[in-house]
Amino acid sequence: MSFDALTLRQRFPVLSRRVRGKEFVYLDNAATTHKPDVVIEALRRFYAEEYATVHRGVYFLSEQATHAYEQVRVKAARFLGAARPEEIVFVRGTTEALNLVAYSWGGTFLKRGDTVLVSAMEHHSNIVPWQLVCERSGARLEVIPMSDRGELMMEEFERQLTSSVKIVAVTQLSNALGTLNPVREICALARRAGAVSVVDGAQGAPHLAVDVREMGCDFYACSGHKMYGPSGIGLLYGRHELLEKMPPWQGGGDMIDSVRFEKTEYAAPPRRFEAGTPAIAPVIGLGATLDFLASFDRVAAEAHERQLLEETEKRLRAVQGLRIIGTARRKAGAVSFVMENAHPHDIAAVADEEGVALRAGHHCAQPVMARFGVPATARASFAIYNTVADVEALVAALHKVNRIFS
Amino acid sequence: MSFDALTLRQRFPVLSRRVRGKEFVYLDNAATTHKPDVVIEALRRFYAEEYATVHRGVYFLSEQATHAYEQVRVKAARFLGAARPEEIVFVRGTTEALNLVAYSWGGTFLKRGDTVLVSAMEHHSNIVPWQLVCERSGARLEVIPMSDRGELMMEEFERQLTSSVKIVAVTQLSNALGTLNPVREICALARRAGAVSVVDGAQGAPHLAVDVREMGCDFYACSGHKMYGPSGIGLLYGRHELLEKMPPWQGGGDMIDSVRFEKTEYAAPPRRFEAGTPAIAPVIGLGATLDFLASFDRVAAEAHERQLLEETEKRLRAVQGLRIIGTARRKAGAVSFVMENAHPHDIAAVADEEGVALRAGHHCAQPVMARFGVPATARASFAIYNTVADVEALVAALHKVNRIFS
Amino acid sequence: MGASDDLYQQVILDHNRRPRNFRPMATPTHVCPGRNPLCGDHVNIYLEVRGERIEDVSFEGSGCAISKASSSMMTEAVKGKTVAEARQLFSEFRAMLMGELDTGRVPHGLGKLTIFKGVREYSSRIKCAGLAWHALVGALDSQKQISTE
Amino acid sequence: MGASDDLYQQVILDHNRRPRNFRPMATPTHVCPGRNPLCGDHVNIYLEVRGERIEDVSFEGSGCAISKASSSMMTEAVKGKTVAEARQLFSEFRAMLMGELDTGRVPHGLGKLTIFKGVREYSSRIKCAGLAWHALVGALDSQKQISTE
Ligand SMILES: Cc1ncc(COP(=O)(O)O)c(C=O)c1O
Ligand SMILES: Cc1ncc(COP(=O)(O)O)c(C=O)c1O
Repeated sequence: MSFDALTLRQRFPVLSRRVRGKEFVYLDNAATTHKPDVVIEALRRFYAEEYATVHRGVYFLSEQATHAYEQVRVKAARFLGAARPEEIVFVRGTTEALNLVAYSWGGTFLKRGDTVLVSAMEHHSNIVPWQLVCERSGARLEVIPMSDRGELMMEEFERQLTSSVKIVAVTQLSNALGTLNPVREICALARRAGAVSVVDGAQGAPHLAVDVREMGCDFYACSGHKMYGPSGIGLLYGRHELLEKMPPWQGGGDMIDSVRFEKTEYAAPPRRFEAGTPAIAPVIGLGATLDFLASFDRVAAEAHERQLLEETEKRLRAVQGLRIIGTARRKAGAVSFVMENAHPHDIAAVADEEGVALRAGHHCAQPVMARFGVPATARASFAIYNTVADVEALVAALHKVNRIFS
Repeated sequence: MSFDALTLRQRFPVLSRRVRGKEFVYLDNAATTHKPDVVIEALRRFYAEEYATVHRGVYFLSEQATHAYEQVRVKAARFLGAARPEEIVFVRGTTEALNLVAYSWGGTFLKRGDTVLVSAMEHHSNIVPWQLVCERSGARLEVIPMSDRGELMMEEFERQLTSSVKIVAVTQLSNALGTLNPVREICALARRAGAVSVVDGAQGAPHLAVDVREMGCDFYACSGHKMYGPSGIGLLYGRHELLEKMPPWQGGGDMIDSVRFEKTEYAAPPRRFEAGTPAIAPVIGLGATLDFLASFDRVAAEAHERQLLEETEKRLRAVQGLRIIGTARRKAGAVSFVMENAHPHDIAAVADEEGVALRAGHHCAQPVMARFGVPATARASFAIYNTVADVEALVAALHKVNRIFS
Repeated sequence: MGASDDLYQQVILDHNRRPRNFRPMATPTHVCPGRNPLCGDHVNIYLEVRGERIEDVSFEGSGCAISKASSSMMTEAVKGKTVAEARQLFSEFRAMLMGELDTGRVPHGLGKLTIFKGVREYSSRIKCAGLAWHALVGALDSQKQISTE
Repeated sequence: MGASDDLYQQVILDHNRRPRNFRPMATPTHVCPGRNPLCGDHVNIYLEVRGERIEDVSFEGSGCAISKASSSMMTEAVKGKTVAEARQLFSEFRAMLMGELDTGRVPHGLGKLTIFKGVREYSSRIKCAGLAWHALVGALDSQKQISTE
């Protein structure tokens, strides 16, 4: 197994298109990644040759589809290092996964006086579900602070970790700052304090090799679309012991053992948490994605992305009036920045004209913007298919920004 | 605009395949339908040429994708007869739609002593969410009974419709019995009694032209995958006035106006109900589906399906030992039956060997099975692409069942 | 071979039509209801175990031909066996259904139960064939009920 | 034409650099904060309306060049106008952004505001250009705040 960004890049049809007359440079990978040919083809083939519903059919195509569908669960368990496939719940994405945990675990076990600890650098998806469940249960939401570099303050975290803390929810990798958090340490401390740990892996899973048991988390959430997979499918890992104690969240077909109007009995996990006809084709497409991710050397890919990020930061620092937001010692995937003379929106608009897709805004992390006193940032984020040429195009666009606005 | 089942059939690649060495006869359309070439191609093209995230990008592809995504909402509003696009919420399917209404409307407005009325022929997806919210709120679940034909008992319904009834949730078309319910009358009575009406359109939308305003319902739910559309996308229609009063259900990105740890403000509907990165490609594929549905004469398609159902029932009655379950005067889409000598599972297994895909089981409607005193039924269900040849293959398979088991 | 040859061999059809030991038991030492929630099949297994030996076994319930024939043949197979022998048969039967036991090459005690070998080609029916066996083990383990899922 | 020619014309860059009427007002008769939740832009519009006439107008806030220049030019455009005239300008400006008003063919009172015509090619920026105008109307309608969404 080897890794070569330029070769892999050929596998992504979108990347060879032109945009606004320029070569397309895609640097919004933290929002979503493009899809390799094998994933697109897996979806086409499934719909054109093998489509059927799962879990109920007594006929050939449905038996095949059910088998294929459940095989993806097996692959996903392997991908995340879960102990067994039953620890994997298919969800729409990270957001749904976190809501599921908040509603089902939080809604059941949180009581008045309890505390939910989230970090100051969370995505809204790892804040709002906890706010909602705190409101319902009377629990309190507290925030692990971060330093001016954008690193979690671990001593403060240890102080906050009193016996009232029932849930610690942190991101593995910040989409707004690129900070890599010491999730292993955080999960170990949480467990020692008797709290359940929830790791938001939306950004982690695309960039790092994940092993939930090694990490020691109780729940882990990620989105297929951010790791070269289809729209509309994501994974929730939950330790089986916890999943078994959790009530269902959504009710409907497929999540029950028996339904009577007087009383309904629920199926065992993961079925209990997958009400209704699932996103079958996206699951099949995710299977092809996991095969794709297993087809190259992920350690080398990580190194490639790290070099790219370092190279980018080095060159950005040389751009007049540019300030990087988030200077943690351990970073991956993304770099946020502001410029003296141009608002992030204007940066992104000028970059777009050069064919460079950047994100500008709050990145669904308004508290991070508030913490750093900026209304928004521009962000470049990377994937396995990005190269130094992309970085060069970015830097050229930023020089143009300076020419226009100063 | 015309309609010809044989011509349309050519548009569905799966239907030309062979199964177990036989021509493939697909009669499990109530579970899910196959996809026409235009939908498969729309997905491929989106992923291979146009893929981007929606609502945030300041760059070209994201602006295009956002426009395309929101155009599907406009089309969906037109398809269902909604007053405005903001009344359409994208969900995974009918099940998620019904859970959303149960959690957000039910969870907010149901109080101890209130009643939720569902019908005796509901799918589990229109039972379990109400059981869950009744448990939380202390409201009571009551059941509108049905006759031996499988028709709702309307006089009894009117008696049940007291002032304590806050929600009436019924299916437009039963997946287990094929019964067409008088939803217009039911919604009018509900409204007069001050109750909110929720119509499960999972089966209705694929078979009937829908106009929610003409129907007079407050909420309407349907699944894309049951009407020739992609996996993982469905629609919730909600009257704007009601949606506006409802709190969010899932929290996360895209459903907020502002997030602070102290306080979060939510966006207006439908955004408030679409947390996280949506199932973008499935939405785009649904757009192609709605175009497809608008490309032929749906009144003629309805007539075709009606004839097919009548023809099927006529021929089934001639099969030795066969009994049709559900003999309502107004039926569509599906026929359920049992046979004297063979269990439904065995019927479906023998049919499968003949290349005929039938469903056997409780069809996620266990209370219907209990009502008719059968453990399960076999079910044949139809789509626009079925023909009399399919019915002939079905009947031949049933004769074989009789040969084997008697 | 098609499903009707493969699944519905004469022996199976015969046990389906005239299931053996198909009766409730007045004073069983062990009992366990099993059900397959996806298709509504259910079966009650009754056992009379004395010492280590299964002196009597019977069943009741409703299900498809595969489930009924499997229940019937299971009762014939385990009657008079020791609990340990019955458990051994269960694991061999289960392994055969899962395609983990090649009955043609590896020695086993399944005897005519190998007639259910063809079921493994029809994954949705594996649960039908296994239901009674799971309920048997559930009864031996004193479980309140089992559900194949 | 590329974005920098089309969006960032000299007039816009000039208003961005030196926004006119960029100050809070001590005793406004109307005020409305407007914000664009997706990008964090916000603007406060202050009005002093006497009788039917907008005697003074100013703004404060933070936003991109388009949003700032649009705010600045809006204040210049409506100062001294009647409320009805300002509302009329708002609908023309809005129609231009939505591509519903062809400013080259249909008579209108937009004057140099037509410089924002190019924005309609950049749908994500339409909200930036419209923010101050929506807040203006929000102020006139005595709304507590507006949010472009
Ligand atoms: C009547 C009815 N309601 C609800 C559903 C649930 O739809 P879905 O599984 O797509 O959520 C179905 C189909 O399974 C149905 O037939
Ligand atoms: C850190 C983080 N958490 C959660 C999410 C939410 O993921 P999704 O939108 O796929 O549900 C994202 C991405 O948007 C993210 O970057």
